[in-house]
Amino acid sequence: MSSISTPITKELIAQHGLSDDEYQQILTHLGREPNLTELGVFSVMWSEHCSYKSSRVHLKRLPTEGERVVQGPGENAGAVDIGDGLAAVFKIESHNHPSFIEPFQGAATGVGGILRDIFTMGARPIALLDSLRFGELDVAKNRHLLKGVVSGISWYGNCIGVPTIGGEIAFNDIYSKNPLVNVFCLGIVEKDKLLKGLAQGVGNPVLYIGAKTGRDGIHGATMASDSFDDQSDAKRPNVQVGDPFLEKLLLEVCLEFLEKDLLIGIQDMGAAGLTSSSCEMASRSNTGIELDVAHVPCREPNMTPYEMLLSESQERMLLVAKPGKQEEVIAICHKWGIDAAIIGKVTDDGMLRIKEHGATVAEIPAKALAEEGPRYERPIQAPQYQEMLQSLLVDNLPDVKNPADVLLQLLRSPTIASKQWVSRQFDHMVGTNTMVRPGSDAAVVRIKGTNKALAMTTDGNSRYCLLNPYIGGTLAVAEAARNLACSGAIPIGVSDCLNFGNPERSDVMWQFVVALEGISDACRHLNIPVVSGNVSFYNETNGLSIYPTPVLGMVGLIEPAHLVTTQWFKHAGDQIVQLGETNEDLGGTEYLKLIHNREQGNPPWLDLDREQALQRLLIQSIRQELLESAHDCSEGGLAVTLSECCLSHPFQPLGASIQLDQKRLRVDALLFGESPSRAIVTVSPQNMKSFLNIAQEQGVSASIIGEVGGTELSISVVAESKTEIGKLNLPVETLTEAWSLSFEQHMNQ
Amino acid sequence: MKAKIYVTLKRGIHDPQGHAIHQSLATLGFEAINEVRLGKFVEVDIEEHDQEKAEATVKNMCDKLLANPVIENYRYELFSS
Amino acid sequence: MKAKIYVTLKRGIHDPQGHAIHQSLATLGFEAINEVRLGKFVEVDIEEHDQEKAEATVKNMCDKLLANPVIENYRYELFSS
Amino acid sequence: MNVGVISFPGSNCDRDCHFVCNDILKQSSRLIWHQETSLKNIDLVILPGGFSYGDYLRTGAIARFSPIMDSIIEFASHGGLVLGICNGFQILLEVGLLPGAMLRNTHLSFICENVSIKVENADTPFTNQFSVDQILNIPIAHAEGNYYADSTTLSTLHEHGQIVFRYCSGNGTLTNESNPNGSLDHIAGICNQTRNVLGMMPHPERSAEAVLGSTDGILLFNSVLNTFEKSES
Ligand SMILES: Nc1ncnc2c1ncn2[C@@H]1O[C@H](COP(=O)(O)OP(=O)(O)O)[C@@H](O)[C@H]1O
Ligand SMILES: [Mg+2]
Repeated sequence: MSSISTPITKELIAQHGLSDDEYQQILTHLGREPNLTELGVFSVMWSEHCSYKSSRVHLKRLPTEGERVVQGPGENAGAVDIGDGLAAVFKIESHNHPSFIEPFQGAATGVGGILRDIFTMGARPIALLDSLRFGELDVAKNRHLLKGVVSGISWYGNCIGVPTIGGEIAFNDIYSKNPLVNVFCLGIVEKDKLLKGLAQGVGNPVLYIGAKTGRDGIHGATMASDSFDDQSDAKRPNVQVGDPFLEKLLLEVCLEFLEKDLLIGIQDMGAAGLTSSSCEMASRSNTGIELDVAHVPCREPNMTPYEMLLSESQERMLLVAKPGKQEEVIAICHKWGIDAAIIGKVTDDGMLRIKEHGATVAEIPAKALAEEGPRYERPIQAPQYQEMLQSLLVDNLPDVKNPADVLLQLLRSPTIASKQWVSRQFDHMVGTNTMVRPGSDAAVVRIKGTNKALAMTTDGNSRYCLLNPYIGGTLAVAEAARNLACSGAIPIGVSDCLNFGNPERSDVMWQFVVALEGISDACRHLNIPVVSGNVSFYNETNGLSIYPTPVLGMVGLIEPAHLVTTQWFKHAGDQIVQLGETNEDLGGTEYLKLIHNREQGNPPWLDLDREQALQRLLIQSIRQELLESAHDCSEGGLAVTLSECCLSHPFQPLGASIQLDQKRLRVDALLFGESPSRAIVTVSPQNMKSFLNIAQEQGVSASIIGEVGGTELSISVVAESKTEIGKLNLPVETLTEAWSLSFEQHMNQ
Repeated sequence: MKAKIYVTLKRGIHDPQGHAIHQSLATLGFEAINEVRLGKFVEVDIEEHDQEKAEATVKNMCDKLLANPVIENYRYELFSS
Repeated sequence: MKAKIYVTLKRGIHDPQGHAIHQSLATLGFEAINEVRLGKFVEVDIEEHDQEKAEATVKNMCDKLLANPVIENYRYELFSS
Repeated sequence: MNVGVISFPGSNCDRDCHFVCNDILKQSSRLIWHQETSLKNIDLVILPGGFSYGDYLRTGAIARFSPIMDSIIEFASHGGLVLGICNGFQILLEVGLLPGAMLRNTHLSFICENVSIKVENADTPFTNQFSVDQILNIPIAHAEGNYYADSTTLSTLHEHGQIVFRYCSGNGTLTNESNPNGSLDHIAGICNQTRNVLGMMPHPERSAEAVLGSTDGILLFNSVLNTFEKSES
């Protein structure tokens, strides 16, 4: 079979997922008809996944600049200056569909992919976080998916020796047929040694290193084409199998290249493997690349150029060596026992030219593939059901009668319950940097050789985004930043993963654009640059799109490193202070969903100035060592937040007695409402005065609501008349049992 | 009856473990080896004397649990115990 | 030749994986099961046509690398490919 | 004291061990690539944790054939101090420097958390800064830490005081709940009869600094240093 002779039919074009119009653009770029190989190359590079054709025009809105930004969006990952000549390199990425098809390998290769994005920049990865969404755990299939995903992440991350220090999991039916697996990775590099995906210097050798190429993951649309089907389907597995051991070797090899200064540029072979890495490197550098696929190390015999170019085999890298350094590059690879081959060279004609044994089989302008693909401004329309979603007459709902019962139910719900069942399957300590392990608002790692630490978190609340994408977007940013501030960290950068439904639907596109607006506004206001990110569209099954789910992976700087605070209560006798104000914010809460079975209402409006003042106060008072603990108040409201403060101490839970003034609020809103810009902190009696002074300076409302101590959490709600109108009294042991055993019980049901 | 079930990765699916074993054997001096593939071997002791019924059970087990149809094939043999 | 090698845990050694599979099968409704044991199945393609030599090689491989004699037994079959 | 930390392909606690020896203990330490063959001037060899060769086939099975292993066997046979942590312990079992074998955790999952272990033998080069029955708070992180040995081997271990650490509850009792992986007789660490080779599943290098939550592990390194200094004087 020769792909050159295969006629390009309408059918074939459609099978490659290209529209007529897109095909016309191809003809214009080439000035002729493509052959089958070229058609395949265009089809993957112009896919939504690689080209961002539906999102690119909107992503421009994000603030991407800032004093500390060393590398914004456009490279394998973003980078932010953290001082001492170092940069933090980070990115978040989705692996949703592969994880649904094969949860274990799908999640594992997701981890592998994001790690490569970080170490191709020359950074040593020091932390992973994962943000997961699944359908409810009473369905066996969802448990199966969760189990598979968690063991896949655990297997890959543990094996390669990068600690998984945090993340989040939330449950909603809407994810039953489309779970989300987003993985965030951060690495550290000397700022002036940052490597990029460049292919400069005409004549410089292009090398392939890593795993051999097989027929893995060749684009689904093209698999349908029988014109090149000389083998059975079983020969073209669509599932990629990860090899963390090989990736660990690749990691060390890449860092050795960096140390010895052997490279011009490097890029991992992610989606669309050999094709995307080569044309993107050439395009960025205004050069061309010429490859001969005959030199590509193959795992299987008789692979066609088409297959080699489109294969998504894992653990591979493309690199351009400095002139004369190729032999040294190969020697280092061999020392570590991995394959390396010179497969081509940099040219000056801007073309991606693919040869097979010297004969040209494809020739396309690199820019046409990497930069000049289609761009769409797709129709946008708020859905008709939006108003219905937002309308909620709280007065029609009965107020809470038995707060203790409700609290226990909330603590038991998998979205709120302790995730230790998950996090203990991840090695969160390897690297000996982890100062705050999973279980506090943000995870913290120290940076060896400096007096700094970095805090990290991933956050996103899709119900808020469904009900009001703009507010949902702002709240996600605010919550992530608040989580960092509660640890004592100043937010310095963010990577966003935008998980949405089908962009060809105007309501989904509306959700996307409006949520992005919220994220942009909040990031701009809080001065947090977006340095990298990922868009995942088409999270839709049988016409049902997921809730709009933007997830933010945010990084904060702590200096000096020891000024870190955790969320749990530390000593009996400390005073408990509520920062920020509670309003009647029940719309979109966990409480409404769990107790009243409603996902409705308007999420709480976020006042960005107030939010900023709160965060400043938290950071400042942690730096002055005035706080014993600080915990952001979010899902489940005040009652859940207080319980978590009591429970999450790694070995010594503590009780508390709390008195709340009702202030004309419903009791459920007071206890379980989710007003933003609030935190619970504890202060020792001798520090209270200084602390309250700063709070006043910053204009943050601070009220002492109780004291740490005892073996119970007791909350008493008092009306203006001083009569007690609501009451909750639970032994910490009971709370612990509900909160810490529930997840495992759900998994073992 | 006893069932011996062999679960193997489908052809074409990358087998990192097999590859590592292959390389290790090579460094140990076993040089004339073309390929190594690693699979699973499951022995199940079933309380069922009817060959046909046992076979149906085993097939069902494999489809449901023992093999991952996305990446694995299986094959089995039955013996009376 | 091709060798099929079966590596199994010795009798008497607790097999946590086999045990877990047994339990999962039970929850899936496969109730009449007495025992499940999980082992490894290694397929090696050797460039050797002499049966005896191939056998010696395979035995040697198993002793050295493929099985851990403290906990495992092995057994193999040879086929000409 | 000169420490040599062995880097196998796939080791991932090698740099952590090096950091503790070099930066906390302030001893000279270097990483030794598994293809090297010389242990000249080395006083302590550490086989670190990680996933040598991906733990493919069996933990430690492939690493035991690394070129450096012959030198380590030789080094140990002359009384040299060898410490295997986690994957390092598994390699020591595979190569036969310590008796027994490692099985999967009974619950099958990887488990990473702090556990309590009890010092059973404080009279080894690795534990002389501890007292017998002292309880340590120390992290574990493994999927295969379920130690197994046949009954003869187990009685020999007991007879010769080779059991160095056992998993226990916070107050020192040996309960099933405090055995995190199903390990035989709660064994967390054993040594050879001459006491110069120790293998343990818990990670002392992860509990060697207060910022990481526990300093119980540093006493193990101090013990080795103490042993070394005594032998020098
Ligand atoms: N939502 C987003 N916000 C900011 N930058 C984004 C976003 N989505 C993608 N990017 C940037 O676009 C580039 C391409 O992303 P992607 O295709 O995910 O990279 P990769 O090739 O590593 O998969 C990256 O630099 C990424 O950081
Ligand atoms: Mg990339």
